[in-house]
Amino acid sequence: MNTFPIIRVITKVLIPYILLFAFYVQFHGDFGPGGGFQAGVIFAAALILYGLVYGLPALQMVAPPRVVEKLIALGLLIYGGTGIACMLLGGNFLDYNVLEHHFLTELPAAIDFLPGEGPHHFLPEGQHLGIFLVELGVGITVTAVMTMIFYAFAGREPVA
Amino acid sequence: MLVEHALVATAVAILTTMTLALIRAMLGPTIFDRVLALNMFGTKTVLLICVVGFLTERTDFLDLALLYSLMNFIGMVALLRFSQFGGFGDSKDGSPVKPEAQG
Amino acid sequence: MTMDQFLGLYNYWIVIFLMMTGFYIVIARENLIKTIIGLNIFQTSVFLLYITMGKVTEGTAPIIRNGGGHHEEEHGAAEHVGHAALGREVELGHSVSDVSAIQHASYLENTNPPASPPLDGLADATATSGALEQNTHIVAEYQGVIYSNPLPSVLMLTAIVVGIATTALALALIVRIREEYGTIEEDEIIELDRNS
Amino acid sequence: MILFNLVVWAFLISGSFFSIVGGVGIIRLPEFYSRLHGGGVTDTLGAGLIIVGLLIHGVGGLFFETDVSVVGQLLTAIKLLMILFFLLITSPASCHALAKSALTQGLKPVLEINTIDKAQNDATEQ
Amino acid sequence: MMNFIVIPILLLLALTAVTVARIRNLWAAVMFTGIYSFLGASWMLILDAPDVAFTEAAVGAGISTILMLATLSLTPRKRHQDGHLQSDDFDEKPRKKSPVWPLLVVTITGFALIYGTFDMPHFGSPEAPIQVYPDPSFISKSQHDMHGLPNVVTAVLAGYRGYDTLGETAVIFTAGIAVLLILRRAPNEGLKHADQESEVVAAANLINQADENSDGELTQEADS
Repeated sequence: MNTFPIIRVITKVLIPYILLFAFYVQFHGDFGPGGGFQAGVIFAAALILYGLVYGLPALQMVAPPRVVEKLIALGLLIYGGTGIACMLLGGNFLDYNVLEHHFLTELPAAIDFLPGEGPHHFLPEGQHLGIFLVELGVGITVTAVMTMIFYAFAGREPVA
Repeated sequence: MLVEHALVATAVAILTTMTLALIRAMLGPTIFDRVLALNMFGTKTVLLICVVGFLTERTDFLDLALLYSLMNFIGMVALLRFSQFGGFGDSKDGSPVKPEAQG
Repeated sequence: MTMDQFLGLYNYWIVIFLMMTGFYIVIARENLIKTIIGLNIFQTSVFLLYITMGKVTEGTAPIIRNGGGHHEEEHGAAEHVGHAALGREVELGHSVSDVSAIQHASYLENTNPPASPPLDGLADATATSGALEQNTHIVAEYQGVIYSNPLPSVLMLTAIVVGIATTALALALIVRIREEYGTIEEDEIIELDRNS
Repeated sequence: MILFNLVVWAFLISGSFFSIVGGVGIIRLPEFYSRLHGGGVTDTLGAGLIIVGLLIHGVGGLFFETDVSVVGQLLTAIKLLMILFFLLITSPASCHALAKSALTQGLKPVLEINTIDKAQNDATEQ
Repeated sequence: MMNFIVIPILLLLALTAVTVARIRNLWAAVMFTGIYSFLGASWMLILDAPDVAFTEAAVGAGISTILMLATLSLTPRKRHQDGHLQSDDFDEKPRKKSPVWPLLVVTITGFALIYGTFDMPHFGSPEAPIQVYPDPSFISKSQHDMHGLPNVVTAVLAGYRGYDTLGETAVIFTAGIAVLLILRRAPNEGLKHADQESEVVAAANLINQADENSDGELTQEADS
């Protein structure tokens, strides 16, 4: 698309917003529509848009296939690891209640401006923390799989 | 004269426009006519989502409209890309350019 | 057939029509990509069928709506629940400050066997929201708002993403078939197989 | 209140009007480059007017209704503005790219009225 | 009031599906699939499933279209000398079979299904089995269990049905790996690779001779 300077500029303007929107969907998924699956697809769509406009080599410099490959497995590992962590902490597999108040969830006193008593928590409930981690894993896997599929199709040389 | 009536009227108008765009997409004749109709159809869907969101008073669903407009653009770029170059071979217009090379 | 019956079922009929269109494409067309497109249409209409079933009249989307700025409200609800749990702890005679005991107790509470009859569930709900008492029929209701059923959404949500993954797999196979056979028309492929 | 609703009505109805006009244009106009105009009208003017109408409606809730959350309404307004931003950026860009792509692939604009019928026949025969 | 919006959307959906079935140009068919996804997602939004609409819009109209276009660009019917493609290279082959039998099968199946709908609960009925069976109060229960997580869909997806979602993620993982396995290497690269090891070449020769349906090109490659 070298002959379309306007599309190139517009894409350059839009991509940060798309990535931001993907993060919003990922982390706001507990409160509104959204979640790991959707965020993963949107993130991958942003990367694919970059690849469509600037060409595959440029995209592969941004997201090297070697790294994306590993992310496929990493997401699933985060998901399963959350379950294992629950087991190690004494609960059942994927029983998020035992994650409660275990991991860095306490708000430091210096920035604790919330009304009410005592130290507050970033993620007050184990359920919220567990769902957050699980959705993160799903998001990473979906992003990586979609990007990798795109690489596989786009990198294919057409035969006669 | 409730605003709801205006919203329903707007939704019906948008749906009419969507129908017209769909007819153009079916008629063709060139591929560019179809892509133009698709682009217009996508924009109208975004508007329809906005109006329906206000009509059902769940305006937090405007995220969806945002997503639709993004997907519309991405689909549009993909259609252009494949209709112009027939794939990823950038060979016709020179070697692939680094992102820094052009604004 | 009255108008009411018609309007009560026309959604299903449209969905069946879409489904049959997809089915027709799959069995009548010989181009492999067209077949995949037909399968996609069939798949989407199945999603629509499930989603149609989950809708309740007068219901709204299963995302709990809060009147005010929703974060504070939701916080309040959470704290309310937390306090209730604490109260139960005190009754049980545990030390309130012992966090692990609370966790253990709430864990026990949350893993109560769900086999209790639906009436118990109703009683629970009335205890928390107090909205279901005057309701004649059973619908999913919370704080006076009726919500559509979220279960079809959940099932279809994962089905869509799995669907695109399997579609990608099918398309990859088609690319390979094109490379080996030089065509993606079913009858030509069968012909080549016979002749070889 | 009534005045406010009237303003909302005016925006929504004029937006609908331009939207339908563009729709009719995309059907009736004779060849691709003139149809671009129809698409352009709906995508920018029609969409813009409708979204501005919704914006006024949403912001008006702050003044005339009691049980409205300020944060929610502001969030709605911001989202609407972002949608407007996206639409106003992407639609003209796509239209431009489409026209340029058509031109480079050899689809010639028809410059004389008399030849339009002939051009249309050619296009349908393809 | 919503009927004014829903009925046209449904009619447009039906129109789009019929167009996809009729149109011969695969390029346009893929485009109409995108339109179909947009319309379906709009209807899902009206049916109170914003999460599904979100996913369908992102997947069906975005990624799916792009993947199909990529596949199309790799599988044209013919390719011109300079590698240039025109949109009519993507037409389906005109078919010889008459469409009567498929139409008959489809019509019979469709009417059987429509006959089945007469026993179904009416649209939106609160007494429908799906609304009463598992436990109608589980929305409020989820608010208790999940400490006030507003999105019940997420709560069910990642909380109650966490095992299931783990399985789905594994399916996506597997499908991604499978696509990579199929498309990673260039055509016939495996055989070229095998050239370096004589044993493998011998094995490939044996297989190729035994397997009589192997086409000439493959055998040639392995022999050389």
